[in-house]
Amino acid sequence: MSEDRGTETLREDPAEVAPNMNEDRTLRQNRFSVLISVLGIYFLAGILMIVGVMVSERFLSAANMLSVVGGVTILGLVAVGAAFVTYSGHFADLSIPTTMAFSGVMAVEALQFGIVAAIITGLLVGLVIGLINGFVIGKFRANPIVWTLAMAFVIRGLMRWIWSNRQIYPEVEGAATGAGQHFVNLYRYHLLGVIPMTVVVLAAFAIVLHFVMKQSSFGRQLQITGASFEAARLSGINVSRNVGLAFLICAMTAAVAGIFLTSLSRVGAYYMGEGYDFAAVTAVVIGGVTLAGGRGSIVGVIGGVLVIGLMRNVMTLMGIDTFAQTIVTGAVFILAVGIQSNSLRRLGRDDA
Amino acid sequence: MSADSSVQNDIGLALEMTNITKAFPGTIAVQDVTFRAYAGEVHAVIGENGAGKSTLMKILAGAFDDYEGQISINGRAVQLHSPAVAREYGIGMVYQELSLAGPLSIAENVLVGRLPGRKGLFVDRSALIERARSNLARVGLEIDPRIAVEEISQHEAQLVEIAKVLGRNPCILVLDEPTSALSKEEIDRLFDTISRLRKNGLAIIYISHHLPEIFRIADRVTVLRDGRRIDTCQTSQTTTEQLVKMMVGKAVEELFRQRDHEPGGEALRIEGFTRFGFFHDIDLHVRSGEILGLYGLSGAGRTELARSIMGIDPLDRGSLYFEGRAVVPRSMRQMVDEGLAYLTEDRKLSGLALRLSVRDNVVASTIPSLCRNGWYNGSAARRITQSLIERLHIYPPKDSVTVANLSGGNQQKTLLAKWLAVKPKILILDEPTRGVDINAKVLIHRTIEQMAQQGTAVVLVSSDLPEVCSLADRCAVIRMGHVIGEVSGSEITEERLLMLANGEGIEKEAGE
Amino acid sequence: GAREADTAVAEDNLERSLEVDISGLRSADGQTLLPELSSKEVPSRPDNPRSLPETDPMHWYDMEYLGWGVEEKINIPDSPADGAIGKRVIAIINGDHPYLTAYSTGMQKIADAYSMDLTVLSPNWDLAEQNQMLDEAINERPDMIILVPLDARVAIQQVRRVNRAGVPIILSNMLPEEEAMQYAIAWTGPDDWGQFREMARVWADELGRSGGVAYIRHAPGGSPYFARTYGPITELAEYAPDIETLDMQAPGFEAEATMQVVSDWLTRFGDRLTGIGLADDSAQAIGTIEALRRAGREDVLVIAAGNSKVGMDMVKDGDLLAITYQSAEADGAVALKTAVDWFNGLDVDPVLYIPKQVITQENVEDFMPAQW
Amino acid sequence: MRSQTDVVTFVNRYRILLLLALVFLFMALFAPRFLNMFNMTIIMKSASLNAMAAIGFTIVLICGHLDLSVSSTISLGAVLVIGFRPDLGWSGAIVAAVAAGGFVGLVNGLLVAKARIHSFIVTIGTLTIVQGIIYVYTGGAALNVTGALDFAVADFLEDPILLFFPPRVIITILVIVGFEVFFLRTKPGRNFYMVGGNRETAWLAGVKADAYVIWAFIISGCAAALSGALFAIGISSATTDLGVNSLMIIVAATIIGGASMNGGKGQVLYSGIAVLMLTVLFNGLNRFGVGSEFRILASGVILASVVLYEAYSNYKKERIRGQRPELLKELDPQQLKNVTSSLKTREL
Ligand SMILES: Nc1ncnc2c1ncn2[C@@H]1O[C@H](COP(=O)(O)OP(=O)(O)OP(=O)(O)O)[C@@H](O)[C@H]1O
Ligand SMILES: Nc1ncnc2c1ncn2[C@@H]1O[C@H](COP(=O)(O)OP(=O)(O)OP(=O)(O)O)[C@@H](O)[C@H]1O
Ligand SMILES: [Mg+2]
Ligand SMILES: [Mg+2]
Repeated sequence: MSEDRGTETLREDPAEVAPNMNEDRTLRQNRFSVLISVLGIYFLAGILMIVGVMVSERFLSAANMLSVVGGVTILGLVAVGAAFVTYSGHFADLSIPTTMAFSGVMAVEALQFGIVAAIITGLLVGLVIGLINGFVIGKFRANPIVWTLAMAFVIRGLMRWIWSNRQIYPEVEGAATGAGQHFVNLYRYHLLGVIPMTVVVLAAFAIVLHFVMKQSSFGRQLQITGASFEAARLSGINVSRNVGLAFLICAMTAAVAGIFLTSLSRVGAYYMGEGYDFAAVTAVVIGGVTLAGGRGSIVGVIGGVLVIGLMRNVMTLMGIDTFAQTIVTGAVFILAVGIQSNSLRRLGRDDA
Repeated sequence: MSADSSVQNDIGLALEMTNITKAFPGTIAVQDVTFRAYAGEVHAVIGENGAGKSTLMKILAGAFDDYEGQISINGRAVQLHSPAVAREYGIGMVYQELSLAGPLSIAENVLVGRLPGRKGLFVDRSALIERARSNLARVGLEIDPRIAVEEISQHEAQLVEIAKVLGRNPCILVLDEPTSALSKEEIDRLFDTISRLRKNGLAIIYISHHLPEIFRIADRVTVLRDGRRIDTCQTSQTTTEQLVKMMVGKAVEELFRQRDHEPGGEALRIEGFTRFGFFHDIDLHVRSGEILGLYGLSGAGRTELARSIMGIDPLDRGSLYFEGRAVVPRSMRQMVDEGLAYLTEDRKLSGLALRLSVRDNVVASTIPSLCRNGWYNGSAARRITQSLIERLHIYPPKDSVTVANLSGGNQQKTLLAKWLAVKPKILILDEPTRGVDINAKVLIHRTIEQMAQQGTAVVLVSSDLPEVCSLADRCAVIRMGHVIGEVSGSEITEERLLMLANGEGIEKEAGE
Repeated sequence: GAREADTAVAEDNLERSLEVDISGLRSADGQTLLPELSSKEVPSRPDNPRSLPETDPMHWYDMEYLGWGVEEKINIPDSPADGAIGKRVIAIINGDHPYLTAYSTGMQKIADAYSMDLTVLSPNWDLAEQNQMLDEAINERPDMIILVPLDARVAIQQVRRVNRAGVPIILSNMLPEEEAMQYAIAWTGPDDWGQFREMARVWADELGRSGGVAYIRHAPGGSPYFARTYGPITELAEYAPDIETLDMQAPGFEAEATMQVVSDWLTRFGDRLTGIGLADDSAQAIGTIEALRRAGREDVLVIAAGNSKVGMDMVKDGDLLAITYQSAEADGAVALKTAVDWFNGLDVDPVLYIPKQVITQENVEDFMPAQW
Repeated sequence: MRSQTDVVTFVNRYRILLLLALVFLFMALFAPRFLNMFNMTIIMKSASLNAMAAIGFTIVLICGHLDLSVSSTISLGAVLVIGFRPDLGWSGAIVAAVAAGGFVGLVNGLLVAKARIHSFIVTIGTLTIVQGIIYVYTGGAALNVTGALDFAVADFLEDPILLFFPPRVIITILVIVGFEVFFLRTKPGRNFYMVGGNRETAWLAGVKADAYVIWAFIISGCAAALSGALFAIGISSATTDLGVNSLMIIVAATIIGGASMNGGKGQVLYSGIAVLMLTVLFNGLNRFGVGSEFRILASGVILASVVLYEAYSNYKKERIRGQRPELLKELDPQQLKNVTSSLKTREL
């Protein structure tokens, strides 16, 4: 019988076995992976900037930079909200476009009661849709993609039925109160004459939502919910509430974006916002918010949005036609996400 | 006794594994193990949780392609780098954690990889059903093979798993804790099958925590501890005491606690607790500073009970008193706020968010209290985590490490840390040391005791007999969803508990 | 006996139909619903148009003068010549869009005037759906089918099918390929090429016949995708050869996307960019104007197609230099009126264009309020 | 002895068939000019496009992945078959088009199974890429063929030959049934389900999970391309965005047809029937002369109720999961009545 063997095993603490193993783990992770995991999408943004500078001397001009940002503010607004849905481990909200359109139309309808009423009404639409999505998905655990798709169908159908496929005009609806002009200007206000207000609003949303995600009680709990729904539930976290809130935030930002889009387009119509759902997912995911949930940040998402803007900008500057642009965009998307998730895996940060 | 004292003549040497080593990030699960099995023998492999039993056998089943050491089957050296290859060599293994495809029918799960064919390509439905039926019959499971696996209960699933492997007519059969979640009758039937197979000259490797089972069916037994083979001997020439000694090594002393304090007032009482079909009319109580053991064969319904107490699962009947005050468990959040904590039995699925850092996991249940008017206080979280890391010797001692990269033991410590962080009045632990290495185990035990010392009421759900016996002040035994006995103090012995758990000797029940 | 009675009824119906007076009808913008249709002189076809350079108007001959070349039509049923009143017509448009809503309104006005039974169906831009509707329409055997093709080339087979089934069909709004014309009684709609040529001249004059222009294109596929880009390009090539075409992009009908493309142009071409031509005067125009305003480049002259309310307002505000007047209601009305003429046994031209006008700040008031 | 003779399971099993019967009955009773041979042909024809494309989407879903690229693959098939017609002739063109679709699938499969990028991302990417390629190939305009022979072929495909089934429909049905049989009855077919049901199990049983995932995507690509191609031949032309509206319908139909986003569940036949059901619905609504908004609305309502129903039945299943019958037998009968129990779904 081997008593001594026994004691020897006891003396050898597995903690001592561990160090060398962990060291060669860290050795194995190459610098590139680390770089990616730290810089994330801003790595790609940097590359695009360099290309941009090489393509056009005017690239770095304030005007161009503003136009890059200005061209993706609405997308940005949608994305920072949609990020919460993905972050919570629920992929995407396909009802975003209809939410945008609906809030816009309702806002225009409400213009007769003044600009404030209009905006509130628009936001209320987001609130209601968000609550419905949140409740059904958070509480009943319905599949997010399919449910939001169903929502999209229903809302779009209703809108087109109610307004019988017509589009409505803020200037007309708001003529009485004169709110129409204000509404149209919502998108067009500039701070200090240069910085578009939309950009400021986006910045505000981004900052606030960033802290909500990283620093608020809700955000921290959402992270765990996203990373492992069951573990979160069995940690005493109110998972259905968190998931619900995530969809609510998404719908709310979509509503805001919808109001701005309507203000920009000077018409409220059911077809507003088409394509913003996938566009948002794209931005969110290349921004480093993994579909597995619980990882990523609003800072990253903003990066993703910027990259999309920069790509369009640089490619147009290079004179690449629309068709080639779509191809490049798709390829870059897959590549960017592929590299990111791959380096995460290398660093052992991800099982996905 | 020499390394392999029990070697018989080398004829019929079915399996020889020499100097096998397998490491996982953070742990060395199996270290330099040599193992032999002969045709026509039942060879038991025992050891503490986390000793490396499953890993060793998974290597044999070809589940890992990065093991070190040589394996030879029937004298031929082989490389078992994939399950397919292993099956070629007639190795069949019943895995500890079931591996069945929920949405598919029982029949297809039983015959996966070897569906009966008509004209080569096509599956022969009737043959499929018939074969499945006959395979299931061998383990005595009478059930329509067309039912989807996700519809059936765990013990049925367990039997399906066994039927699946037996159906492949392996010449080396590995059973990794096949009896967990099985009822007594089912176990008996299984053992008959096993002895029949042995007569047919199979080499059967049998992993179990239930020593009586070992003595009942095993010819030889190999003891693993902390990834190493301690010894192999004839069951006939050994005793429970010897085996236990080999299994736990020196740690035995450490396990015996010094009872130096008196339990305080009643902390938790449940009366007539019933969830139809899971557990019926459970009456229990635990006093602060007391450790109440909940023993039962796995599948007895302890986890269900615990979940209902915590408000995770619904409750059909019964009342719960928290410090004398009636409380209706509605949600886990509510019970946690009340001061209850529940360490779940499955750390990987329901315990930890593996992709997050140690810190994020440790504070998971504490977030609200870490927030000043809604905003999260990161430095406080870091402080708390650090202190717990030190207290539990979590390695590596960095709160930013991703939990997935920790060893099983350290993962389990992290899980425990999460619940220590909430400073609970009542701590329910479900299999707190499952699959953790010996040092972690000792440390966890010490911590549990400390908690008790400081007046926490502890409910210890465990299938690990030594653990229950050494830690519990009182121990209730649950069988088939009923409390069938309660023993306390010196009466708490492994034999007593096992007998109760297996439904024997209930007549001389020890209540209070 | 009975037959004479029938013919009697028919003749009576024909008389009443011919008497109906629709000159009083007006569209929402106060214009007469059915003005004198404008005609177009057709040059002779070059041997191989496609071989010519894209800047040569003749390169696009087959698209621009489509339908005129058709010598003999294929098994067109002869007109019953028993009057339009009470006839059943099914119109299948290509999708749901404010323009097409107005289009349907115009059509309905004619239908009411002749108390016809008109159904307008919309496949919502789905080709499979439109085919299904066509089959359904054939199945109902109406007196006439009016089709707004989703795509020029797909139209051939679509029209041929209806023709095979022996149901008379009139094409409208979207130009089909040449072959389609031989199966249809007629095509009616806007002269996209023509009106863009007219507008291009106005544009060129304002540009001082020099500078650089870029184009935001229509959605790929339909005839506007080419007409609204190469109409002006070819016209300018002759009328103002100094004007340089800088770039053309198709960001779709999306204000924000268009805005960014234009901004990018401004960065890329700077002052070389003096004019922008748009395929749509709402979303695209909004985006373009917004981009110009932000860059402080109000000097860039923008022209666009169509007369939506948004576009008209922008012409009024001087944001847009010019837009084409393309009366949606007239578009619909003409299609059905052509059917009426056919029912009434009159002979109809193979191609009928609704009048084209250029709307600028001067005359914009006459066209207010907009139809859509 | 336990068996599955039980109303609930029956309804769940044949849900889609019941739905179809219901919708059809309603339309037959109330929709004007609905119930006639010609209209049946119309329904069959317009169902074929998405029904065949749904095969691929379903099998990919069964393997636990998503293929959003079907819509542009449909367009690709259509555009290529017309584009290649002049050089390769119909048969050659079809082969080429389907091969191209298969290639798209292969790329998807490799990126998902080997590069281990999430299928949702991969296929959103290829969705746009393929669309772009189509635009570059066609220059944005639709393609068409106008030979008398081409028209003859088109007419042959589109006109009924037996009952109200035109060849294109018959081909679609054959392909669907073929795949249904393959997936339900053959060994490799079953392995697709096994891979989706539990990758681990499949792997332990020596089933090459990756290979099956890749094949699923290839099949998806081919099916989508083929359906697009046949449709294009039927109208002797192809638009660049033929498939755009298909994706959402296919997703909806597949889910209504009983496939699950978690994999392992679903049948290509049922997905096809779900498409048919939606088509009957749309056709009927057209007969009422209502606008396209009602088509969207109706499909939305159906999809929503199906999703809710599934969520609810899952919730109920979870409640009784792992119940021990031997324990339930303790309860007296009338007590058992108001218990959601697994006893009811089993006869002991
Ligand atoms: N996949 C894995 N990754 C990392 N560590 C692992 C893995 N599997 C097992 N381990 C570790 O290897 C050691 C041995 O695990 P193993 O499952 O073989 O123990 P065991 O003897 O089967 O325990 P039990 O009796 O609880 O089944 C444990 O420390 C465990 O945490
Ligand atoms: N004999 C059985 N018949 C039906 N279901 C069973 C049986 N044994 C266990 N189960 C189910 O398997 C699961 C495991 O049982 P549970 O975990 O509640 O008991 P336990 O004593 O905690 O077992 P463990 O020690 O594995 O945690 C439960 O869902 C239980 O309902
Ligand atoms: Mg084990
Ligand atoms: Mg348990």
